[in-house]
Amino acid sequence: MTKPSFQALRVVDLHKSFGLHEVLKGISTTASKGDVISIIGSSGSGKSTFLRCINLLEMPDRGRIVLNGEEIALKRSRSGRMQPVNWRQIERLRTGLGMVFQNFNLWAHRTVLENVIEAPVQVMGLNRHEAIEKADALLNKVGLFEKRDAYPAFLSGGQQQRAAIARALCVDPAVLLFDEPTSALDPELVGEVLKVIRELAEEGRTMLIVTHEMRFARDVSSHVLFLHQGLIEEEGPPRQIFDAPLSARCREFTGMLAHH
Amino acid sequence: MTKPSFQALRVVDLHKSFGLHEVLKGISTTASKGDVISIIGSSGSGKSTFLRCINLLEMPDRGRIVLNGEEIALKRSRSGRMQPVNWRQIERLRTGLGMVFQNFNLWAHRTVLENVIEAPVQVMGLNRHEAIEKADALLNKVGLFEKRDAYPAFLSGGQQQRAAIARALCVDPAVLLFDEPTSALDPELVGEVLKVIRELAEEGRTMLIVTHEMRFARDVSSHVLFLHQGLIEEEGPPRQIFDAPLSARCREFTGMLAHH
Amino acid sequence: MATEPLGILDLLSPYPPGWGGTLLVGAASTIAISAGAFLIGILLGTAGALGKLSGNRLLGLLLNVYTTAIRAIPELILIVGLYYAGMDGLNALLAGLNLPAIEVNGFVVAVAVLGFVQGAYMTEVLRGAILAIPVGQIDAAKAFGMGPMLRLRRVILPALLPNALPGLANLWMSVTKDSALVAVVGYQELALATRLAGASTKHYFIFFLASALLYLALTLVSNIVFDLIERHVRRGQPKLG
Amino acid sequence: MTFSWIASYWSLLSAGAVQTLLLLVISVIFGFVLAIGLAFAQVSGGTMARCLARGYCTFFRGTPLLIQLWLFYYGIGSLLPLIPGLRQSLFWPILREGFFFAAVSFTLNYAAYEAEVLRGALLAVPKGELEAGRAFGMRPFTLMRRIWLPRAIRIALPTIAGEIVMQLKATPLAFTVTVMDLYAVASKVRQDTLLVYEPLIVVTIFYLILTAIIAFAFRLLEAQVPSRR
Amino acid sequence: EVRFGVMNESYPPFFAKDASGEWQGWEIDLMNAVCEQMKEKCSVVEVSWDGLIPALQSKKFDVIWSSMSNTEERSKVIDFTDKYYNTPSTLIGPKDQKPGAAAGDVKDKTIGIQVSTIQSEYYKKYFADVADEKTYQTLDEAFQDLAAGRIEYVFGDSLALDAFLKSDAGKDCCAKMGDVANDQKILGAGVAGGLRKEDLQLKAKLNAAIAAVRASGKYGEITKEYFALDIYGTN
Ligand SMILES: Nc1ncnc2c1ncn2[C@@H]1O[C@H](COP(=O)(O)OP(=O)(O)OP(=O)(O)O)[C@@H](O)[C@H]1O
Ligand SMILES: Nc1ncnc2c1ncn2[C@@H]1O[C@H](COP(=O)(O)OP(=O)(O)OP(=O)(O)O)[C@@H](O)[C@H]1O
Ligand SMILES: [Mg+2]
Ligand SMILES: [Mg+2]
Repeated sequence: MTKPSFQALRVVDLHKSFGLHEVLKGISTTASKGDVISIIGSSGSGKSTFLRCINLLEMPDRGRIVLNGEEIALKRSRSGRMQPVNWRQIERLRTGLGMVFQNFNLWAHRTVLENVIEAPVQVMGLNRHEAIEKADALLNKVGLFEKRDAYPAFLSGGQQQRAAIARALCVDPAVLLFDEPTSALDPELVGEVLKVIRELAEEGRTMLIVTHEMRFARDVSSHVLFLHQGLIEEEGPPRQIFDAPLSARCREFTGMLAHH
Repeated sequence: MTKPSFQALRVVDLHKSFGLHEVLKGISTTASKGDVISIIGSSGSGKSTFLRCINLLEMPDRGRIVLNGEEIALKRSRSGRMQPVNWRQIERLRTGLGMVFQNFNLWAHRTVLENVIEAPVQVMGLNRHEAIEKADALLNKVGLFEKRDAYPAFLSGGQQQRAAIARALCVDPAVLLFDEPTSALDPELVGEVLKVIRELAEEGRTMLIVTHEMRFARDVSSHVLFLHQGLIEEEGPPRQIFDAPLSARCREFTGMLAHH
Repeated sequence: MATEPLGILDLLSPYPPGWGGTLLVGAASTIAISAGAFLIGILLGTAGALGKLSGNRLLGLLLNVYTTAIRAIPELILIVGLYYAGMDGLNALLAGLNLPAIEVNGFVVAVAVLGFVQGAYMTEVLRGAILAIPVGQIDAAKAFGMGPMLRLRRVILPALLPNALPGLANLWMSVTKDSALVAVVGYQELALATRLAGASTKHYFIFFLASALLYLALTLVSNIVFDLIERHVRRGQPKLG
Repeated sequence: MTFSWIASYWSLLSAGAVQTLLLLVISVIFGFVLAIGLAFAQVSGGTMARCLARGYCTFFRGTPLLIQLWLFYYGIGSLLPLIPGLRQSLFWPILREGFFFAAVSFTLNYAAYEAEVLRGALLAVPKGELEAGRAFGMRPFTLMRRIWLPRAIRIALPTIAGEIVMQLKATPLAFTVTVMDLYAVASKVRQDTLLVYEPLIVVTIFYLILTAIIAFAFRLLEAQVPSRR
Repeated sequence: EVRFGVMNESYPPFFAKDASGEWQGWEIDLMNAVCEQMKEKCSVVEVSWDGLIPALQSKKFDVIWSSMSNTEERSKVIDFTDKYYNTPSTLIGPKDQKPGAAAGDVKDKTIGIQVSTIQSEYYKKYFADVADEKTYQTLDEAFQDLAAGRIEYVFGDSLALDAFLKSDAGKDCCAKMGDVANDQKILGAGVAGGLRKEDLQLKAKLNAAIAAVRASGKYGEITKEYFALDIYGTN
């Protein structure tokens, strides 16, 4: 417990390579409770990898991750790779993290409702009845109530994405990791998601959102990171990033919006 | 051959239900050579289903489909379901259709390059060498050349989507069906895709593009269809749809853009 | 019968009165029979699986009968029935037509029967493997105008193999042991050779051990082959774990 | 075709059917549980567990079941009486019977085959779905129980059904250790009466009924999660 | 030509295949003598036990010559020649067991018997009420269980049992418990050649040849090579 608890997430000097390809070359950032941090950057720049490192779905090569004041204890194995000192800690910390994957990763053998209540019931030990009540409310919120008994394979892309969002929200996580949560959604639904995210932020939850929709990023976030070539090229409040970026590369990237 | 050949695609009164859920309730549209038709509508409104009906990945329940002046011969089987009179015709017509799926559907057991040259070599009988040349050019165009020997599972979302686009372009189809082809792409790449689509349109190819990015739809299309509750609620040139929609529903849908 | 005591090495020597040669010849027959049956099985199984998935009601029904009945009927009754009763019936028919009787090799019948049985198991293994292929991969093949054969060759087969290999390997392992059934039609393979050697010399343990080692060697080689194939077909797949 | 013999062999036949069923049920249930462990050991275990499980599967799939049965019954089994006091103990009535050894070796053998099937199926589960489980903080055991295994079993259902039928067909080997299963009874009838087909037909009908039940049950299981196709 | 069907597994000393694939043994020698007597060319066709009857019926060979016992049940399906040997039935058991082969002796014990032998018939009639039966595929397996103490008796053909008692494994553990009381109806029919029912001519020819071989002393000559006693049995 090295830091005061209002710091929900701190990442220090995160490195990650796949083989010879160094994707993250030292990312550091801090998020306080209630922060909404957008991560933008070109395709393949390592945004998903960054999110996945935070909950250790990818093992970072170097760096420190502190969640709610508790640092994830990592050690270097004999083969030189990082590994957690204690998987139990990871599992415990992960229960405080919700994630919406870029390709949803719904469990194909469970219906939408079962997908949503799975973690609350199995991991958090919530009573099944309560979980269903909660899930139904969330499914209603994302407009998926009538598909609650459908299997993921029979859903449209946007419906799958909404199911994934409901699933992540149902565990009441303190920190939410969203990987392009609106990529398959129509503008109306994007607006809905925006509203939900604002509510969550007001409740004091912290969110990291990877997105390609600059307008969404501008509207939703308190802070924006621009990833470029494995580093944070620029960061700041949305107004700075979108209206007066300091770096040329960032200007070019966000400026594209106007070009077409 | 009932129609002059400048008509690349005609769909008449297309119906499609999944079980009791009627998704398409009679869609008709016509596309001439060089047309770029955007299809917008809320999530679950049947956009993907519409595209998938055109190349008969879903069998429509009713309706006619005419491709380059040739009508797809469908008959009703004894069980009352539609089926093609001749699968050969379907296969032949499909070679003139390119498709980018909403979830990419790259072949997991083939590298990016192999995915791209698969159809040209195996279906169209192109010489492997030429196919590779062509594929490399396309991969370069979508910025994926250096990932040509990677397997899809090791690509980022946007990279997979670009591979899928290259794969569809490599068969030189007269009609292209794009299902949210930019959902995983950053604004710069969206701009690139926009450029590519414009080039293709100039070459006289016809495109049907499902998209949730209204700005993209406005920039790219010659004609926009707004799908609502299984019907075309409104259609017209982008200026009409986005600036002066006639239907209230359409106004509401496109108007969301401004809200947030 | 004068049987002077033989040492272990003498018993296993490849030349009579050692039984090593007999065992090796038996092992070779085992491999030949198994390979024949396995190949027939793969062909039948692929056809069967595709037939079951084709959605054709009648075909599906027929294939269900095939897989249920052929798997249930003891192989012995199939081989004996086909080789003896079946041949008698056929020859009676030929005689009725004034045609000369035909003589089919028992080996061929045995391989055919074992292959037919393998086909029934493989139908189900392959059907499961095809069902486990993400639909989108097949949709993509269709969307690019691939015909059924091309689709099968270029997409379905390579994509189903990772899922089917363990089941196929199991079937291979068990057919190498089921091939003992061909003894019924007077053919000698490893299992029978082992029993002969055991019964003649009363050194059951030595010969059972020897043949177990031969089977194990066959398995180890098969394992290597299956592993290589599996590594190849899983090349595009990320590590789980 | 004569079936007059059925009357005099009826009690043997029904006892044989019970033995067959018992052997099948015992070996399939215990074998399956063991197979789950073996499969996970190979897919996600440490080097040691992986090698052990792999070696186990190679040995039990690689040698004929008959030989395994012999090793157990005539090998280990005949050493047992050397243990002082065992013959007077409570276990002797079980240990002197072939059934115990048949059940054990069938279980071990079935586990090896089933483990191979499960191993493949576990590897066929999309990685993303496992990651989703992990991302929600599932313990490895929860992940296996709720996501990995059920998903894998669904993938392997048709093959598992086949393995069970194969196990059914392997039960006659139990006769080599004096267990009179249905097939052994039929063989006895065949040798007593020299009727070639009739006794086997009775066995076939029994097998057919069992196989049909297995196939039907598995079709129901498969239908639990509809597939798009 | 007469084709003789022999089971393709060894049953020494009656018939056994040696490592070079040659059939030898008492029954093979007898076959040759019978053939010589009949002035017929003879050949051996080998089939597994399971295949013997169907192969006979579909004329793959003409006579089963494979130590098959003649029983009432069996002669409903095939015909038999006159017997060509018949050995007494014996019980053996552990050395320390009280000898005796009457129902009273085997009371509450387990008897190992090879499946579908005349001994199994005999058991059903005389011992079934007092003793348990354990059925074996081959006698060799029964011997192993006897040595391991899983059963108290093996009941079978005296030749095979004697051979076991003389072997290394049998010498130490077991001893003869006694021959069972004769029952002509079950034990008397002996081992004979099996024929298709319609082959009456061949049956007559074989019967004549067997009788002649026995009368000429050739039978005794062959037997002496393999056994210490006459195995033709009583009557
Ligand atoms: N498992 C992996 N093995 C090897 N390379 C990988 C793997 N996962 C990702 N990569 C590579 O790492 C880079 C970053 O991938 P990542 O998925 O983080 O990109 P991203 O920023 O999320 O892109 P997008 O916007 O397209 O989703 C890419 O070049 C990708 O090809
Ligand atoms: N195979 C199927 N079986 C049953 N229902 C289906 C199937 N495919 C799609 N649906 C349903 O049909 C409706 C239309 O689906 P479709 O995929 O066409 O939507 P969409 O307009 O593409 O939506 P999105 O923008 O979210 O991709 C949805 O309600 C979906 O749940
Ligand atoms: Mg990404
Ligand atoms: Mg869609």
